[in-house]
Formats: sequence, C-alpha cells, structure tokens
Amino acid sequence: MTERTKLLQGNEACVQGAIYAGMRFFAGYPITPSTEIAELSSLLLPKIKGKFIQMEDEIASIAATIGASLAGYKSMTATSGPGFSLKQECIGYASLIESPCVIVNVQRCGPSTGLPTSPSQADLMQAKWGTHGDHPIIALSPSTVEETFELTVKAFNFAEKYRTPVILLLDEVVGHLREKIEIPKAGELEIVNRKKPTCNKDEYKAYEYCEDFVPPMASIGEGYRYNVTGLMHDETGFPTNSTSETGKLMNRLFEKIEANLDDILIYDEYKTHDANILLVSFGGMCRSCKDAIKKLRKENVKVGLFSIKTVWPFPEEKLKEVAKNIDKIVVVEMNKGQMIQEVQRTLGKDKDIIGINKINGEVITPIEIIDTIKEEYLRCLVK
Amino acid sequence: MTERTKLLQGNEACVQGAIYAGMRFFAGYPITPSTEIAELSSLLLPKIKGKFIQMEDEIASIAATIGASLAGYKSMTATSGPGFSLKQECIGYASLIESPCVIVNVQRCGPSTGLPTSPSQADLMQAKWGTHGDHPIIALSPSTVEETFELTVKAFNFAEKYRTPVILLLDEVVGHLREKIEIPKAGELEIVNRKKPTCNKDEYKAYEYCEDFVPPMASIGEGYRYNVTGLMHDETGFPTNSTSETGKLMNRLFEKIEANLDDILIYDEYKTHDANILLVSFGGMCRSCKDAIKKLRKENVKVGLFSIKTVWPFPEEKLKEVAKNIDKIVVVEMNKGQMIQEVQRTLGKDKDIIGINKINGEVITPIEIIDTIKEEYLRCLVK
Amino acid sequence: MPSEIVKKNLRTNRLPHIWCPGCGHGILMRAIAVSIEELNIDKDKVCIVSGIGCSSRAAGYMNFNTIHTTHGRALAFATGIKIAKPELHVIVISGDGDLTAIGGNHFIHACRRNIDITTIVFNNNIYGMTGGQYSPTTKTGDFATTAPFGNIDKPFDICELACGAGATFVARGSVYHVPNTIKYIKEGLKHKGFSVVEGLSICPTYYGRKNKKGSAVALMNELRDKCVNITKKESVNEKELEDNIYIGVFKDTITPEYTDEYKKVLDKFDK
Amino acid sequence: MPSEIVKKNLRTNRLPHIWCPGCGHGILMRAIAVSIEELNIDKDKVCIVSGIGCSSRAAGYMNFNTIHTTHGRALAFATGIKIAKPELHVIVISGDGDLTAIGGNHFIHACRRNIDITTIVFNNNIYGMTGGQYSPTTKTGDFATTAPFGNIDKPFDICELACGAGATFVARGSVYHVPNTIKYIKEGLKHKGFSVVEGLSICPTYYGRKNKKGSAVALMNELRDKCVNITKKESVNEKELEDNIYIGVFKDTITPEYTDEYKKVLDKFDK
Amino acid sequence: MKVEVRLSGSGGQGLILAGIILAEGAISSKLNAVQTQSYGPEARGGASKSEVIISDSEINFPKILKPKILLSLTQKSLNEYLKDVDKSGIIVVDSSIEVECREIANIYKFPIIDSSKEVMGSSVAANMVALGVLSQLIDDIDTENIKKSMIKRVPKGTEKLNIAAFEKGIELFNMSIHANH
Amino acid sequence: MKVEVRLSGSGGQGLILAGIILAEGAISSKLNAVQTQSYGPEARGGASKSEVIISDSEINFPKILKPKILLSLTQKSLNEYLKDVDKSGIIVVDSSIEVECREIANIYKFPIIDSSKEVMGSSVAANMVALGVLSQLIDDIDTENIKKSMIKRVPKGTEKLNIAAFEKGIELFNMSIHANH
Amino acid sequence: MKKTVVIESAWCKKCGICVEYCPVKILELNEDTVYIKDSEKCISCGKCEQRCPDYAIYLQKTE
Amino acid sequence: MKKTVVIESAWCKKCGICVEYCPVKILELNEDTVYIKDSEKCISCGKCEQRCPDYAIYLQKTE
Ligand SMILES: Cc1ncc(C[n+]2csc(CCOP(=O)(O)OP(=O)(O)O)c2C)c(N)n1
Ligand SMILES: Cc1ncc(C[n+]2csc(CCOP(=O)(O)OP(=O)(O)O)c2C)c(N)n1
Ligand code: SF4
Ligand code: SF4
Ligand code: SF4
Ligand code: SF4
Repeated sequence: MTERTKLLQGNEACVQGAIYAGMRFFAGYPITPSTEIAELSSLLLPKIKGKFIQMEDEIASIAATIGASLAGYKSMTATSGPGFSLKQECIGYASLIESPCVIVNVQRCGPSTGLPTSPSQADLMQAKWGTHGDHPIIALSPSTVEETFELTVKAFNFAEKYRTPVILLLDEVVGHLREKIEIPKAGELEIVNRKKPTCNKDEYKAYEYCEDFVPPMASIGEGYRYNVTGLMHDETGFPTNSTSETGKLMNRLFEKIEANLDDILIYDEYKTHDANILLVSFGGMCRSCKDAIKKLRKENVKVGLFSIKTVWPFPEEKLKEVAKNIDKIVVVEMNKGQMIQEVQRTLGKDKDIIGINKINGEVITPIEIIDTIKEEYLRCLVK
Repeated sequence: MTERTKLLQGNEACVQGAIYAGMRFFAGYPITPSTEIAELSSLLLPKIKGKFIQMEDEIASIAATIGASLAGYKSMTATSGPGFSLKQECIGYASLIESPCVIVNVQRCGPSTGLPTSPSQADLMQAKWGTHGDHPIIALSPSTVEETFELTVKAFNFAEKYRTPVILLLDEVVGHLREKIEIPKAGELEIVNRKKPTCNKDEYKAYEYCEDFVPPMASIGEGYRYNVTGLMHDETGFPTNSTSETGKLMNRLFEKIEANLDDILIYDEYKTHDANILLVSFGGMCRSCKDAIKKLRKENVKVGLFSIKTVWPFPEEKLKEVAKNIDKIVVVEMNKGQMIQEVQRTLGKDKDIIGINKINGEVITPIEIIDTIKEEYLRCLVK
Repeated sequence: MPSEIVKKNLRTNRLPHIWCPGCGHGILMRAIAVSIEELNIDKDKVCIVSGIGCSSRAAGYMNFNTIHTTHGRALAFATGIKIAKPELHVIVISGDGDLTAIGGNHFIHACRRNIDITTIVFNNNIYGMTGGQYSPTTKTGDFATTAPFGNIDKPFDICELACGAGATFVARGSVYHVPNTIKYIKEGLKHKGFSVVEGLSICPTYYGRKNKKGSAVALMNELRDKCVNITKKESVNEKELEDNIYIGVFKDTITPEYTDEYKKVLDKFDK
Repeated sequence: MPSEIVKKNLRTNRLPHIWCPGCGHGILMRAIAVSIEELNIDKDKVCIVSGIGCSSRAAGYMNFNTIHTTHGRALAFATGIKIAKPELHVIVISGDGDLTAIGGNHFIHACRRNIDITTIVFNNNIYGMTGGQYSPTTKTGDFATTAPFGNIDKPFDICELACGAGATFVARGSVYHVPNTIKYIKEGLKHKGFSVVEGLSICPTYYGRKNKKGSAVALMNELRDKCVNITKKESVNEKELEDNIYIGVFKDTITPEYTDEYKKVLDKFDK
Repeated sequence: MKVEVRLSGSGGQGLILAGIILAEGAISSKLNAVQTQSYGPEARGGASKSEVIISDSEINFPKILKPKILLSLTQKSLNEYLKDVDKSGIIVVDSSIEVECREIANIYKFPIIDSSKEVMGSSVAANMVALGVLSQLIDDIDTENIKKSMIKRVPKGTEKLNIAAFEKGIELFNMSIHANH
Repeated sequence: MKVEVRLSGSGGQGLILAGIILAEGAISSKLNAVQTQSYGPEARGGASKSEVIISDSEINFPKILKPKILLSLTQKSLNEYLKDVDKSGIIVVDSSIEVECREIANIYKFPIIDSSKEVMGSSVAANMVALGVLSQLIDDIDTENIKKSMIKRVPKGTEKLNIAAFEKGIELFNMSIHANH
Repeated sequence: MKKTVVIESAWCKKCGICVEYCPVKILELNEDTVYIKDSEKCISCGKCEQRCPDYAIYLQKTE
Repeated sequence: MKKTVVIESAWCKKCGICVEYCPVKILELNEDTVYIKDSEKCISCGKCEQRCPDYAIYLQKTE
C-alpha cells in the first residue's frame, strides 16, 4: 500500500477531491447522509488556510457559498434531499449570475423526511428542474469512492471553466461506503481556474457576450467594481427589461454548456461491444449492474452497461450510439423511473425499454437485476 | 349583463373560485405577479369567517396552509417562481402526509429574480420535480379567466378527494388579465369535501391501505388523536424503517392518482377533427394558438389545438389518441422546451415534433406561430 | 406497567423511546405530560407540533393530536393550526437547532405576533439527531464534530432573543430542576399569548462525549451547580455572573393576543 | 451635473433612480455615500450587498462592488463574502421586509455571530416593491393592501430584536434626521463587529396613500415630530412614551469579532 | 368589430382604472373585453400603460401590438407609443402635448387635464375626462354602462364628480366634432 | 477469494471502528475491501452493524445479504442477524451469549468482553479483542497491517492497550483451536 | 395512602440518574437495570421518577 | 470659498421636500422642477441637499 492508497468513505473522498481541486471555502448545515462532508471540511480547511462555516440553514449555506465564490474562492456546500429542496432558489441565482460553485446532494430516501439513512436516487430530475425558470445545469454522479474524488475535481473544473453551479449528485450508497482509493498526486489531475479579466478596469463587462460564451470573472476587491443581480441583466451586469438583452443573456447561458458537451459529458461503457441487452444506470446502482453483468455473462447472456456520470446534460448522442444495435434497454435506478424518461425520449419507441426501480429505501440487488432480465428477455436470448 | 357576469382578473378569479370551492384559509407572502391573490383573500375571507394571514416568508406560508388543512380547513397559498422554489420542501411533506391544499404559482420569467413582471411558463417541470424524492402530483393550468375559476374549484376538489396537494399553475398572462367571466351559481359546480372517518376513535388509521387508496381524514380536535409525520410511516401514521411498509405507502400514494386519471385529466380539443398539424399548448399560450389557428384556417391550413389543462399527470393516452392521424406536432410554450419533452416521450420518433419557444419575457404571438408553421410545413401542406 | 402519568399521556405502545441512555429529552417530555395533566386540559384539544431532531421526536410519543413536521418549521405549521382553530391548545416542542437555527425566523415572528402557542424548547446545546454538530446555543469554546478546534460562534440566549422579538411569557428551566420546569410549563400553558419555556436538556452521547464532560449524571450535576434563579441575579458578583446560567421567569406580560385580534376583525362582519 | 458626493460614490449613468417621488430611500443612500466618503474608505474594498425590494435596489446605484442577491438572503451572502475576504468592508442594505420578514433568520444569526458587517435597513414599514402589503414593522392598526381592516400584527422593534440577538452596535436614525443618521452609519462602519443602523424611511406611494398620511413632506414631518433621542427617554412621561419613536445609539459594546476569531484558528496551523 | 385601445400616461393618473371601467362598460354592453396593464417599478413614477381590447367575438391573444386608439396624457408616453399606431389609427392627447406626426390623420387634442381641474379642482379626474372622449370613439358601448361601472369602481363620495368629469369628456369631443364639421 | 463479515452489537461497542480497521488492514494487504454500517438513531442505543467485504478482485455490490462471518457482541444483535447466516457460515460471539442454532457448524464462543476487562480494565476494547479473533478467520490479511491501521485510528494514548486487546483475541482463537484439535 | 417505588426494568437504560439523586441512596445498577437495595428506606420523594428519562422508575399508590 | 445651490432639473421629481425644509424659504416648485426664487438669500445650510431623495439639488463650491 502506497502512501496514497487509502480507505475512504465516499463523503470523505468528496472533501479530499474538493481540496485537491482547490476548494478553500465550505458553508453547510448538517443533514444525514451528507454530514461527514461538513465535518471533514471543518477539520481540514483551517489547516490549509481555508474557510469553513456552519450556517443557520441550507439557504444561508448556499448563499454564503456563492458569496465566497464572488470573492474569488472555490467554494462548496453539501446537503441531502430536504436541504437540496431549500437551496433551489439560490441555485437558480448562481446559474443566472454565473457564480462557480459546487453543490453536493447526497441523496436519501424521500419525499420529505422520508427515510433519512436509506439510499435513493430520486433527486435526479430535481437536479435539473428543481429551481424555477429555465436554466442550464451540470450534474455529475459517481459510483465509486475513487470516482467521487475524480468527479468532485471535475465538478470544480466545470464550475470554474463555465462559470456555473455544478451539482454533485451522490447517493447514500456511495457517500457512506468506505473503499480503496488511490489519491492522485498533485498535478496528476488537471485543475482549472476561472478566467480573470485582463482589460482595463473601467472597460470590464462581467457579462460580456464573448466568443466562448464565458466572460472573465473578477473577484470582489480586485478593483473591478461591477454589479451582480439576479434580475435579467445586460452585459455590464445592470438590470434590464429589454427582451432582446434577456434573450441574449439566456442564450449565452445555454450556449456555454451546449458548445462544450464534448468536454462535459462523462460516461463509461462496460462490456457493451457485443451486448444485446444494455443496462443504463448511474451512481451507486452501477455497482449492482456490474455484478449482475458478471454473473449473467457467465451464463452467456450478453449484457452490457452504459454508466452515466454526467447525468445533466443527459448524454443523448452517446446513448444513441451505444444503443444503436441493441434493442433491449434496461434502466436501473433507485427511484420510480426518472432517467428512464430521458432514455425513452432519446431512443424513441423502436426500442424495448424497461425500468428496474425501487423506492422503498432498499438498494436494487444484482439478483433482482438478473431475475428481471431473465424474466423479461431470457426466453428469446439464451439458446 | 347578469349579476354574475363580471370583469375579473385571473388572479381575482382564482380567489373567487377558491372561495366558491370552500376555501376558508389562506396564508401567503406577497410576490409579483401573484400578490393580488393574497390581497383579495385578505379582503374577502374575513367577511365569510375565513382566515387570512400574511406569514413571514413562503415556507411559513405553505406550512401554515398545511397546518390549517390538518385542522380541517380547505386552504390555499399563492406565490410565484422564487417563492415556489422555497415551498418545495413542504410540498413534498404535504404529499407524503396527504394533506389536501392548493398551491398557486403565477409563473413569471426566471430563473432567479429574472423579470418579475414578465410572463413565462418555465415552472412546468418544477411543478412535478421541484421537491426531492418521488411523489405524485396534480397540476392544473388555465388559459382564461373563466377557466381559472373553474380549475381552482377543480384543484380544491382534487385536493380533497385525493388527499393531496394540488398545484395551480397560472401564468402572468392569465393571472394579470381582466376579462369577462360568468360566475357559476351556488350548486352549479360540483364541490367535493374530504372523506371523514366513521370508525371508532381508537380504531382509526389515518394512513390505511384502503380500497380506493384514499384513507378518511380526521381533523385535529375531533377526538381522533393520530400522528402525522414526514418520515415514512405505517398505516397508523407512526414512523417506520420497514421497507415493506414504505413500499406499500409509496405505492398507495401513486395508485390514488393513477387509478383516477379519468377524473383528473382535463384537456380540450379545438378544431382537431380534420387537422393535419396539431398544436399542443397549455395556459396562456393556448390563446395565441387559437388566434393563429383561426387565421391559418382562413388560409385553408388545417391546424388544431390540443390544450392541456391537467398538465400533471401528463395526459399521455389522450395525446396519443388525438395525434393518431397527425404527423406534424407543434408544442407552443413560453419556456425553453419543457412540455415538448413529454410530448416526445409520449409520441416517440415517428412524429415530426417541433417547439415554438420563447424565454425572453415576451409572449409568443399568433403571428410567430403562423410564421413558424408556414416556414416549417407549409410547402408540403397548402396547395 | 408504566406509571399513571405515562399511561394517561404517552403512547405506551411506542415506548421505550429512541433516545439514548441518559438523554434529558425524556425528562422534559414527562414534565410536559405532568403539566397538561395537572391543568386538566381536554386531550382532544391538545395539539403538539414538532420539527425534526431528537427532541422533535417527542411528539410521536405523546397521546394527543401530534404533528411531526419539517425541520425548523413547527411554529409555522402551528400558527396555521392555531389560527384555523383557536380553541386548540397548541404546543410546539422543538430543539435548539430546530427552533433557533433553521427555525429562527418562525420563532421570532411567532414571538412578535403574540399568538397563543406554548413553545417548549429542549435545549441540549448541540444537534443530536445528526450526530453532534454545534448549534446556535453551543457555548464559545465548546467542541463539536464541526468545531474540532473549539466553537468560535457566540451562543444565543434563547430567552433574551424571545424577549427582544416580543414574546410575552418567557421562562427557563432544566432537566435537573424538574419541579420548576413543570411550574414554568404550566404557567406558559395558562398564559394567553406566545409563551416560550426553555428546558435545558443534556445530550450525553454527543455533547457530553465531545466535550469530555462524562456521563449524564455529570451533565446533570453541571446544571445543578451552574443554574441560579433569575431572582437572585442582583445579588451575585461579577465573576460568578459569567459562569451562571439563569433559570426562572424572565418575562410575563399581557398584550393583545393574535387570534383574539383576528376574532375582532371577524366580529365586524357579524350581523 | 451631479454633486461631488454623488459623482464620486454613485453610478451617475444609472440615475435618476427608479424610486418614486419623495421616497425616503434616496436620502438614506446618500447618507451611506457621505459616510463612506467621510471615512475615506478605499472604494475597491467596499462591497455592498442587498436583497430584493425597492430599498435593495440601492446597491446597483452605488459605485462599489455591488451584489443584488435574493430576497432576504443578503446577510447570508455577505457572511460568505466577509469570511472569505475579511479585509473587505461589507455593507448590507436591506428593507424592513427583506431583513426582518423573509430574512429574519439570517439577521439574528449575523447579530449572534458578531461578524464585522454593517447592516443598514431602510425601514418604511411596508413592502414597497410588491405594492404596499404590511411588513413586520407595520404598526398595529395601520392599513395595507393585505390589511384592509387594519393590521393586527404587533411590529418588531428592529433595534430591540438586534440587541436580543446579540448585535454589538445598534442605532436608529431617520430620513428627517440626516446628520444623526450619517453619524450612526459612520460609527457602524467603524465598529468592529456586527452593526445595525436602522434608517426610518418613508414610502409616500404605498404606506402614505393607504394610511391617508398625505405627501412625502407630511411623512417627513411625522418623523420630525415623533422621533425623540433615546438619551431623553428617561425624562418623558408615560403617555408620550407610547407615541414616541426613539432614535440614537441603543448599544455599543465590543466582544470578539467572528473573522478575528476564525483567524485565531487559522493561526494555530501557522508554522 | 374589434377595437384595441391603449391608455398611457404616468403612474398615478388613474389610467388603469379608466381601462378597467372601459372594459367593464363594454362587457355590460354585451361585448367581450380584455384589459391588461404594465406592472413593476416603471409603472409607478414613469410611464404607465393600460390596454383594452373590445370585440363582439372571442378575444384570445390579449396583448396589443398595434393599437387602434392611443390615449396619451403625458408627452413621454406619447413619444414612447406613437410609433406603434398605424396610419388609420386615432390619437387622443391632452392639449399640453405636442404631436409631431404627419401620417396619422386622426389626432384629437383636448384640454383633458384642464377640464379635470375645472370640474374637480385638480387633475385627478383627467382619466375620467379622457374616458368620456374615448367613449365617443368606440361604437357599441353604451355610455350608461360605463357610468355604472364608474360608480362601482371609484372611491365612495367621488362618484358624482367623476361622472361630471366623464360627461365633460363627452362634451369636449362633441363640441370639437361640431366645430370641425 | 471473497469474505463477507458482519460485526454486530450495540451502539458504543466500537464495531464500526473495528470494521474500518479490518477493511483498512485488508487494503494494506493488497486486497480490496468495502465497509458499510448502520446509521440513524437506531445505531446509537440499539443494535449496531458494521459490514466488511474483503476480496482479491473488484467489489461492486457493497451490501451483505448473507454474511460468511457474523460477530455478535450482544444477544439482541445475534438474534436479529442469525437468520441471515447460512449453514457454511461462521459465528463468533461473546461467551455471555446463548446460541440456539444447530444448523451452523462453526460457532465460536470466546470471553471477548471479559478479556477486554482483563486487558483494559473495562469492556471498551471488546471490539479489538473480537478483531483479533476475526483476523484469524480471514486468510490473506496480514495482522501487522491491522495493527498499523489500529494505531492510526484509535485515540492517542490508547494504542498499546488496544494492540494488547487485539493480541488477546488472537490468543483466544489459537488456544481454542489447539484445544479443539 | 402510601407510595412505593416501582421499576419497569424493560425500559431502564441504566443511565444512573435515579441512583445519583436518590436522597436516601437506596438505588443501584446491575448489568441490566436499576434495582432497589432497600425499599423500606424509601421516603417517596419522587426524585427518581421526576428525572428518569425513560419512565422506568416511579412511585405507585398503594393503599 | 462660497457654496451656491445648484439644481439638476432632470432629476427632480417634485416631491417638495427641499421646499418644505429650506429655512429661508427660497425654493419653489413649478410644473417640471424645483427652482430658486431668490438665490441671494441662500444661507448654504445644505438642508435641501441632505434630504433631496433624488440628488437634484445641492451646494457647489464656488471660489
Ligand atoms: C431541511 C433539513 N435540514 C437538516 C436536517 C437535518 N437535521 C435533522 S435534526 C437536525 C438538528 C437537530 O438539532 P436540535 O433541534 O437541537 O435537536 P436534538 O436532536 O439536539 O434534540 C438537523 C440538522 C433536516 N432533517 N432537514
Ligand atoms: C422569495 C421571494 N419572495 C417574495 C418576493 C417579492 N418581494 C420582492 S421585494 C418584497 C418586499 C420588499 O419589502 P422591503 O424589504 O421592506 O423593501 P421596500 O420595497 O419596502 O423598500 C417582496 C415581498 C421575492 N422577490 N422573492
Ligand atoms: S443524540 Fe443526544 S439528544 Fe439525541 S437521543 Fe441521544 S442523548 Fe438525546
Ligand atoms: S414604492 Fe415606496 S419604497 Fe418603493 S420606491 Fe416608491 S415610495 Fe419608495
Ligand atoms: S433514571 Fe431511569 S433509566 Fe436511568 S437508571 Fe434510573 S430507572 Fe434506569
Ligand atoms: S427634494 Fe429633490 S426631488 Fe424633491 S422637489 Fe426638491 S429637488 Fe426636487
């Protein structure tokens, strides 16, 4: 075991990844099963001159997180279902004012207080649609502790590169799991920092309609005294009622994501090359899928997995490509059927798409996946 | 003009409809463009022994609304985008504890503060997915002032009948519009009241797995001293960690809606019988569609409208039926393309589905619809 | 077989409760039961509303109308209930986190409105349910899982906050001083207007452990030793003052009550 | 051509502002500009944070780092900014609704933490931006669009609330008493710790009209006539007491400041 | 028939109320009508706008893109909205306002504000005077219905004066017609 | 190889820590390991559960449905989890616990709690004694690696005593094996 | 009418509070629960009942 | 160094506040703005500037 091989909990790997990525500010409010993220941040940040604060509630936490981001810090907040619901208004604000920050939601079983210590993946749709009004969003969902580290780094990179809030959608399975992780060396993973203005201070436009759609961002206190507002605003950051300015702003917000899908979309294929049944899954449930595939393959059932790490924007084109020659699609998720809706929309009616779902606080086991597949498809597939 | 013919604003019609339906409690916090609903409630409720309170924020407002509902009142709260985001946590609570209530969201242009006085329909998806965790939801969206009255009555009826929060999704176009309305006579529209327990007080199970999926509901103070919790609970209302109880509860919540789609789904067809182009729209934008259809029909373009009033659950089957012989579908909505996703999912890839969208705070005009249709389809359709 | 007071006021089939050995919350729950019993209030008219936290679990154990709501919002729910049905005795049970962290706004507004609700806060100076993070009442310097180097926050004095916000009856008792606490709760229940009774509780599991304060008994002894009745405040010297915790009735005034005032509005339209 | 103070501190290209004729908010905004100017604070280091409301629009007009946030949350944003960069002068401009209705929780917690932020509240006793609903500072009996039969709520005394929550500098001025107000703002800005300066403002458009109080001038005159300096409180008689509004400095104490305390934690890890 | 009327001026001139009364009068006259208005801070100090569409058939799209009739009680509002009116449209303005426009034939200038001062002692009833003028430009609306709505909608005690102002508006219009023809 | 171990007892007995140390020891021995545990209020006063899966290949599904080894330090936890263990499984319990089970062949009873008292003067190190026993049941894990992890994870100042408790567990096991064979 | 101390062993969590505050020191803990060493000495003060967080000890009226 | 009153008419919203509190009563409103009736009488007290919500009236240094 090298120095860098560690047994870490998913939540801990998130903090380690965040610090690796440059996080130096964390504001949070405890809630199961995300609390370890706040706890470890409170322990580690002061040692590296970082700032930790426990705020009075989740709304204050995300507000402080955005405030620190405007002041130039890479910042993060973490919560779970009920707290994620409360943060929604400010997530939309961060999106519109283009404040980089990372919001972690360690999903638990809901709605409402639900089963606070039980796993779930039922906040997938909320991550995209939770706040009012159209807005672009990036959301990442890891399935292992190691991936949690990596995707947390990615989350910060995307946040900084695209000046946008990024949601890290953990689930209790991964968040509370301890497993082996090889901590990357400094410099091993790419770290992105936000683009800073180079222009004259009085020429600075914080919301310029620039070529790459991402205007440079000055920090508070650096002499660029610009205005930030959650009202629709023009290039200079001042409120406007103009429909054309509003249209331009909104389009730029979407463009900056859509123009960079190649960079943003992360996914994995597992034994898909010869598959005639495709599992589609994300987060902790990829683990059950993989075990099921291993066992089914032993029985000569050709099953593969498309595991989606960038859950938003949804990797439509890639899914189409992977599923091109496969007719049977099984979407495995710990919810009532959320990602399956995206799969249905993307692949249309020609495919035979079924879901394996569970909403009672239990994980879906490999056996359940195997059984469903056998029941639904095996007659025709295995000779 | 009879006594009952009135010039009313959409927001006013909502209050009048609510009172007609039996609303006797309103808690709110002002926000444009919904404020008139609170203002008129504050004026009218005391005159009929109803209760009005302005709370300290939106979260408190929905909490008080649910509290009053548990105490036996038909209750309502109203807000707009930012407030709707804040209410999300408690909407999930109302859903899980099965508290009837009506939540009005007069949509405005977002995200964040956006353009507070400009129209939008971009909270459609949020109405379904805004809170964490899977949960069923009913959402209604009227397109005229008269319909606002009627659908508000329906909203209360559904809330009471199915023990569930119902969302009334108004938009600024309808909410702030004054037009003619014929107020129904007392008794003219059906009014539904919640089912009350008839059993012995010590046998009462507030969350019984009964046949029609909707357990009778006792009010606080009537002698049925039951427990209410946002944790997963068993039939008696006490917290449980049991996955089987949780599964049963969650299934019942969905069943009570799914088993009653015939009652719940409301929609309208306009000139669809011979159409070869189908507009699909909801709320205020149906008005633009109708004007466009009138003009296009004059040019012999056979366009019809499927106007959706129950936006959630989405009327999939009916849409399939209406669209059966139509290949060109145009979804008209003041957002970046939300309902179109449901239409795509429902109708699959065989249809040619396009969206007419606007997210700059302006309404879509009939001319814009006409122009798009001409551009996209007219070559092939008009001889 | 449980005691009379327990049988009559608690849901014995839900007991033993989930609280840890030595947790003070059980003592306060009993104090509430005794108070309701001694005042002979119609049980069907008692509605207990709580938020989320170890403390808030009390509602489910009490044999009244019980509503376990969302974190921090108990008072907002309770306000709706009370306005809807002023004839109910609405009691809110909340924790220091539930009431003064996420729920702080509803707390100060309920105080301001002077609505006839009795709020009993189980103050253990920590977030118990989530495993020992510092709360707005954790003392400066204390340790918690999110204050590994000692808490730098200044704590609220809940009673002072309630007074500043306009509550009309404000008192503080403790799990050591049970008879006093019962007395304050009873006075709070009888008070027409918004009443706050802070019950100093103990959390041996998290607060005790993190701060190496030893067992439940040690924490109880600390309460015994530090609590001084407010009536004696004048006679203590400067140095003692700092370390003392005051218990007793801090405020007891009568101003118009919210649902009464609302009724006056309704009465205007009575023919 | 605008005056020197305006040219140096406001964004003249954004003026005239959107406020109604006679709105008091402009007077308070100028008072803040004068205070900053007179204290000669580096403009690049001033960060003004506001929420939503007519009052909160002030941020956009002021030529500093300005952040117009979400309704009620200005102090939470400001807290993040201040902790991130303690060297900034963080000033929060908020309305009575923004600060004490939806924002009440962040307000009391900022008071409690004693974080070095100066909060200036433009208190016009009404929600102006949304058209005249009653706010938590609307007096009992006053009319508002949601209080057509007279307000039955009891108002907050913002200064008392701030004191109860732990703020260390608390003062109240008014748009009539401009020199005093400037003095308090300057003291607040100089104060190390959380300072609150309440500026009594006027809303002729909604509060004035709904309460038939007449023009801006009439509302100003009311402030002139009712405001009494707190130092004179002792010498007024009971009857006068009720109708008086007290202005002046209510609290001015020094206790450890939040970012200082945080720095001490950081310093522990300095090698 | 379909008439689209835009009433414009500054916040506080009561044009929203005038629009509502006009729409209500139309409804009482068995027509359809919709009324909309501008909201937000700009509706207070600055330009205020109230729009009424009156028709004998169903009215769907409720916004006015090209008003048939534009009423402006301030120079600012005229300047802002003049461009939307097409050649066949009608413009009604207070005498104090300058109209630099040659294309539009139907331009009516009346001492609306002064007439209000005459009737009411102040300019507060200018909206009702203007409504009187407008009532003469829209057929099919019974002026009695407008008056009924007015009585219902204006503050108690001011009914008579408002009616007088309204009638003054009718008179202004008819006098000018007589003068011109 | 793949071993699934469930450590159970009551909250406060330190079984979560034991599970973590076991998993870390496995990782240091170049194996894969995942560790999970029960959370929530029930994890405090009541039954507590820590699960460790150790394998030489990738571990995906992290929950244990049928433990290979069940450790129980309280009667209650044994009663709850006994049913999950299949016939070929191994049960390790404290001597104070009664095991009414005939199907499972491998039942080890050791004076775990008493041994802790012997070494530490109290029952707080029962978890480490148990870990010592378990370490002998799982091949491929180097006990030195477990000790290293233990030193890192236990409170400062208690390292030696914990190691002693751990070694006591090893001794208990080996003595019993000798006795049996 | 006399009052005697009763113990509901199943509910006792052995926190020791009653033991500490019994003024006549007649309570003690064993492995499973609290027990009364010498019930004769009980003065029926009720201090154990008041402070038992688990309602496991209380005074019962006997005639 | 003297200070004279200056008016920025475009910004004046005619609220009348300056008129009311001018101690020497030299200000007045017309249709469009405030104006100075008699600038000679100005005592440069600055009360108008302090309270003008719109920064439309202020004292300017002249030499
Ligand atoms: C919206 C939301 N945020 C956070 C939580 C997590 N949470 C549950 S209880 C609690 C704090 C409880 O502290 P307190 O009210 O003092 O009660 P105690 O458990 O100490 O009795 C927290 C933070 C939650 N359930 N919901
Ligand atoms: C979450 C949210 N709720 C409500 C509103 C609507 N709103 C905007 S400003 C405001 C009140 C403003 O009152 P105050 O802070 O006193 O400022 P004023 O306008 O009186 O200066 C309200 C309720 C909003 N923008 N966001
Ligand atoms: S964690 Fe603390 S507050 Fe919660 S039950 Fe245990 S001792 Fe009580
Ligand atoms: S509405 Fe009131 S507070 Fe808002 S700008 Fe007008 S006068 Fe000022
Ligand atoms: S106080 Fe109660 S729980 Fe504690 S030892 Fe005594 S009887 Fe047992
Ligand atoms: S105070 Fe200012 S805005 Fe008001 S009248 Fe005088 S110059 Fe004009």
